[in-house]
Amino acid sequence: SDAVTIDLGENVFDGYNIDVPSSKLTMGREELVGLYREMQVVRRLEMASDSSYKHKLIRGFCHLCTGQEAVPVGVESALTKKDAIITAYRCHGFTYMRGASPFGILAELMGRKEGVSKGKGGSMHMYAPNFYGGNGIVGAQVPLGAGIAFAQKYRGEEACTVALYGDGAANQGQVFEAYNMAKLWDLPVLFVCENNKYGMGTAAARAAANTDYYTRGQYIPGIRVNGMDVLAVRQAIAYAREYAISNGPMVLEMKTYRYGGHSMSDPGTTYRTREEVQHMRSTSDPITGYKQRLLDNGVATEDELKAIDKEAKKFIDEELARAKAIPEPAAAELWDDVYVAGSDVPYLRGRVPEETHYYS
Amino acid sequence: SDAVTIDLGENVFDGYNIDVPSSKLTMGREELVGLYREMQVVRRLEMASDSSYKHKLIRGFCHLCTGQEAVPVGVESALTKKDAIITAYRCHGFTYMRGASPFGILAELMGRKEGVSKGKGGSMHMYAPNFYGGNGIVGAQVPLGAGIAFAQKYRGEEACTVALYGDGAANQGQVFEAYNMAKLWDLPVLFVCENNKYGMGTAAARAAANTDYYTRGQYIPGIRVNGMDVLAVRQAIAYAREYAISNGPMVLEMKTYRYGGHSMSDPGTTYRTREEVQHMRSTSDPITGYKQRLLDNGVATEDELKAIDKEAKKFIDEELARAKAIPEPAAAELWDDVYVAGSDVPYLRGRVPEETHYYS
Amino acid sequence: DSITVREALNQAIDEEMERDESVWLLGEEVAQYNGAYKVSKGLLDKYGPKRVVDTPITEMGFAGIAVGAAFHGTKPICEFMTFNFAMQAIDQIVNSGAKTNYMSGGFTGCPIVFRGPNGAAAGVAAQHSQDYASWYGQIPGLKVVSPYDAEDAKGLMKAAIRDPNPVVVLENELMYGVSFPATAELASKDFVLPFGKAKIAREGSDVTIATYSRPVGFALEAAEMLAKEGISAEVINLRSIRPLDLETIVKSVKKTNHLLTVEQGFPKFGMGSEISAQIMESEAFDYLDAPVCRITGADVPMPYAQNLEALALPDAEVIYKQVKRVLNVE
Amino acid sequence: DSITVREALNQAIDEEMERDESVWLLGEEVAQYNGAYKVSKGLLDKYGPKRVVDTPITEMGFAGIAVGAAFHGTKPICEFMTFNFAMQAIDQIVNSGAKTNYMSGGFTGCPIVFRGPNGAAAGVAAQHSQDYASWYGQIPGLKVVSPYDAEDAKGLMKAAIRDPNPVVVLENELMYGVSFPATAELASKDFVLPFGKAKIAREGSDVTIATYSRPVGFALEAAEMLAKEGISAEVINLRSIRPLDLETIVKSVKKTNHLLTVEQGFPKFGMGSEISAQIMESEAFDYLDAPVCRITGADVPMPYAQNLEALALPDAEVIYKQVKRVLNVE
Ligand SMILES: Cc1ncc(C[n+]2csc(CCOP(=O)(O)OP(=O)(O)O)c2C)c(N)n1
Ligand SMILES: Cc1ncc(C[n+]2csc(CCOP(=O)(O)OP(=O)(O)O)c2C)c(N)n1
Ligand SMILES: [Mg+2]
Ligand SMILES: [Mg+2]
Repeated sequence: SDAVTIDLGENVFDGYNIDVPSSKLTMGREELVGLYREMQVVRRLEMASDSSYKHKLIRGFCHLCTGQEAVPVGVESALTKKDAIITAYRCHGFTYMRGASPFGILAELMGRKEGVSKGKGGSMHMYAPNFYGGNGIVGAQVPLGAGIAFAQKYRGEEACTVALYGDGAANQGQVFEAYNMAKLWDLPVLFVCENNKYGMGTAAARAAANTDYYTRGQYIPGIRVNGMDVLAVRQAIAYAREYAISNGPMVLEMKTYRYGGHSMSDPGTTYRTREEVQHMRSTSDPITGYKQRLLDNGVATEDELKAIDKEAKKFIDEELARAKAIPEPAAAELWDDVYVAGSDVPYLRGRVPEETHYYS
Repeated sequence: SDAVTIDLGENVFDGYNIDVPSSKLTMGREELVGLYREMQVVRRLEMASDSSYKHKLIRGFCHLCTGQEAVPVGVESALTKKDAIITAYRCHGFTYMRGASPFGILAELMGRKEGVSKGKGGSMHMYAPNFYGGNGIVGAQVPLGAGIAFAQKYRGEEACTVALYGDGAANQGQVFEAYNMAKLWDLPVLFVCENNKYGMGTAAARAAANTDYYTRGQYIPGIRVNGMDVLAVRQAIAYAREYAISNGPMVLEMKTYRYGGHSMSDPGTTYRTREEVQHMRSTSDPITGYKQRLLDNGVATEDELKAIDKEAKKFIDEELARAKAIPEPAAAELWDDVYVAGSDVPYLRGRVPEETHYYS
Repeated sequence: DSITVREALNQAIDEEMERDESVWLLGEEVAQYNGAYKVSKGLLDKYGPKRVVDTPITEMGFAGIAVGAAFHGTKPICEFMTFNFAMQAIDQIVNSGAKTNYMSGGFTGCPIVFRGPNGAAAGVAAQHSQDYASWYGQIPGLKVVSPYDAEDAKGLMKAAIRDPNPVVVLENELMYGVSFPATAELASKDFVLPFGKAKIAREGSDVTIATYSRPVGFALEAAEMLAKEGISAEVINLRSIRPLDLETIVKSVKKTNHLLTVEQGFPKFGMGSEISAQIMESEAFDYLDAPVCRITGADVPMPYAQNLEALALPDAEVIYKQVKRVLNVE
Repeated sequence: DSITVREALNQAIDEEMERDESVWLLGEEVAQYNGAYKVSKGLLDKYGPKRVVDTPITEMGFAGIAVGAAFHGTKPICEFMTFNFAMQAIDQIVNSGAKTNYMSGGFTGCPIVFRGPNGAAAGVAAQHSQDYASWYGQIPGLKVVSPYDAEDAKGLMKAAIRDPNPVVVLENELMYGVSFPATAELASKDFVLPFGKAKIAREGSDVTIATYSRPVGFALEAAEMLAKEGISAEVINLRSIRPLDLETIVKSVKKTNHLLTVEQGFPKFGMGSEISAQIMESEAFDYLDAPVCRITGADVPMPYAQNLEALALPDAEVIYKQVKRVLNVE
């Protein structure tokens, strides 16, 4: 048959007040290879963002997830399209996994009219069906995610929401407020902390008195996951999803790492050593590691995977070329979407009275 | 000798990641009787507030601590004047214990010029040396308290700060933010939750997924205290104070009860039964219980204590009479204290341009 | 027959919850306690705990939850016990609530109502007395209304709930218990007032007084006093802070040639400032026989003492006197 | 010789920390990282971790801690990485910081500085671009300043630190790297600018442009362009938002008979609105040959796309054109 059973190995999960998921999982070959492809696409997408930024095609803040690809890919692979996701500004990978095209994402990054947010959001504010951004205020997305879960329950959907936040964000008070209400009301929400060891230039332990993020729900069970292993992420989220839909919230910690700086303006080397980054790259890379696993388990051959690599590169190159070719939004779009179309106010003022825009 | 050793009995403390204080304590007779006197004064003060409110001498929000007297009295008795206290709006007892006169407190409640805040603060905003209010925004006083502790440490004071908050306030995110920084920076702060079972009309368990407030620092040790026992409060705070000054924060929960409504406009009977209130009064009253203890331990006689009761009543009656007799603030005081005197702005606008006030 | 502002708000919420399953209410004490100020009385009984939800005292968190729930196909009514406490949640209101539709190029809407008492009550001092009309009124993406009477309360609340955008409804605690005529029109389940339309609360020809919320009553009182002296004041109840109905003010000023604004908030960057500036930019400018005069709260934190508080807040007397000053009478 | 705004701020903080042991700095990334925008560069090395304190990302909490520490005999400088994030902490700034001295009848003072970049940077979209000058400027108990150049930065920052009241310093990220002449006066350890005094950045006789922060530069540019066409514009750098130096504007208007205001914030309830209203109430009113004209950011959340962002923010060109429109030239 097509199904392969894979042993994730030991210590891939730690549980807090709950049993950990099984370390064995069975998946179809195609699906297994698909995860590889998606991680490559996400990485290539971030590489394209990086170079476009350096070519000044992208402005402002731009936060890449290079190194963390296993999280968006693993999370998505465990969800249905009815489930929802919300995250912070480091959102390109999630936006893509939720169904946006690299073209739409790159166009958004370049502030073009066919960007996923029509060029109005930029790197930090991207959306897709049941993907609620792309949020710029650290921590604010966590209650928002609990609210989406509230609505899922309210509407009787058999679905959960994954609310992602960083190790830095985990200290925000509103995260604890969200934990509390989610537990009181049994909301189907997974609080997922992407612990990449740093919040900007601050090492986790300098910002948090408790760096076991999976225990921080206190009265909410938690699981710590090797976030550099896409299958571990998938397995944990699948397990937690079931739990959340019938029981309520869970807190998950994904141990991961970002290779680049916090954003494009941060070299990322003043608060950690180059060796540390190099070490993570060589020992824990989610793509390399997964490649080896596929080879070891006979799921794919080196050549097949190389072909995928190439294909991913080509795909992103083409998407980037297309994105570069489209124009900026029309000037009139400045006025769209301040209010939902059809419920606009009579007029809005521009920079000078003469620029006042009248809605029909 | 004058010293009496008292056994607080069993189950008066529960510890979380820390040993509980000894249940035996030794104190001088005079001091023991003093605590009784103070609790009586605080109760009489609140009774005077209650009746003055009903006579429309006091306006707006007014939150009484009747039933909770053991907390302000016990806390103060374990501190030095160099230690600091901050609390929420239910602050009359603390204001008095920190050294303000009932006259000043009652005058403030009636909005008179010799009130402790010159009539500008009212019931919720009273201050005294090393007492930082009387704060109206639920939870906001908790980081403020951690900040006072920060300053104590910064200035090299051998002192701690007691930051009090209710069971309702305990859910506020900024409380968790304060816990975290206090622990990271080893601030000498005691986070003291006065768990009186309700936040306004909401029973603790309806608002909190974890009602063991003394455990909610998670990585901070905690102690639960019978907050209806003034000696238990004293013992716990004395113990915690030592700990805090050398080690950093502690979380304490004082189990207590308010007899009255949340504020003067709340009858306090829609969300709890009259029986519950009556039961607490008859089984757990801090004053009655303490009276019995003094009698049982031969610290004072029934007559002595009755004399104190009378004296307390008389004292408050006189203070109230004096407070009633003073006038409102002068109209010109409207403009004082917006800025620190001597650093004022040139002028401030009144309700109409003609009322603009010019600072010399 | 009469109806209080509280009843009008309650009716509006009740009718809209009945009409639309996706409408729900959350906030501190809104359910079992029937509302701190009883605005939500009876709603828990009628709609159950799924749709009337008591929250812990965690404004930022529950405002965020409400906004998230609005993103995903429900229409929350988020009560703040007062808007002073919403200051803890203002980031969620502004950055998550008001801006997401725009940032997403229209992909993610946020149909939500933030409501509660705003501005000064009586004797509650500085932390409980702020008027946030101008702060919210400044934010593109929000609509902001502030009812005065029962008609406003019902019509604006219903409009707010039906609107697909985030709407801030700034009520006034001291108005909750005030009664107004209960007309048949008002009783209708479709009594909805439009955004951005002010109401001429009293017609007049000598001077225009533009105001909102509780001071509309003071202005009407003042107009009554002035009428006795032969001065005819037109009182405009603005109702809507954003969008603002400048047209109605302009039209009135063209007739009266005099304008005063009244609000209880701090004087700077307030409604009066904005109206004055807009009038100066408008055609009404040439019709003014005197500068626009702003009547506001005093520029001090709200004091507790009754006499000081009175000096910090405009009332009918202050308006009456100021109108005469502006008209140069006596 | 030249000095950047960043260096000027750094110098001001450094000198004041040297001068007064009770001054300390806290915020996200202020210590080990030397500041997200490097304003605090070198201070950790010089003053150590006791006085330069990295905080977790918990704005409400650390602002509260800072205010508490200000109550108890220290003088914190509380950096917000940007003022957009301070919206999470605004309750602590306003309700605890600004109001306590008044509520306590002068018993509990709060000498603190809240500082950080305010308003729009480049390409950072709606949640990172708000201008809070009018919100803070509305609050009695706060003083609010907004520097333009290195001189302002140093002089106002030092004034803020020395002041016994809570002071909000609204900086601008895009100005940090801009260089200005390094005069001997500026180098002095006692170079302190007074609150509430605007500066005539350029003298002129035909029109007055009143502005603050980065747009001062745009106004100067516009004035240069106008000068070439024989139009003499006076540019006022307001410096202080609260108190506001109306006198200097009035004096200028009496001379030029024309006033434009420029800001990058939302148009409603902004600096322009307030100035326009105050001018209307002042003696300058009679000297105006045209209505006060407000140039502002557009009334939309800040869009990301470069072309749209440009349409949302005034620059020299917009000012130049508007001045001519106001003067009715061409
Ligand atoms: C409320 C708030 N404070 C500060 C910032 C600035 N900021 C943006 S990202 C960031 C670090 C967040 O770190 P973490 O949560 O660990 O996420 P990561 O960047 O590592 O993915 C900071 C401080 C912000 N955007 N919002
Ligand atoms: C931020 C904020 N939200 C709401 C309120 C209104 N409020 C005042 S007291 C209170 C209940 C607080 O309960 P708890 O913390 O248990 O203290 P207790 O009154 O029992 O002493 C509420 C909801 C407020 N003052 N501040
Ligand atoms: Mg991180
Ligand atoms: Mg309580």
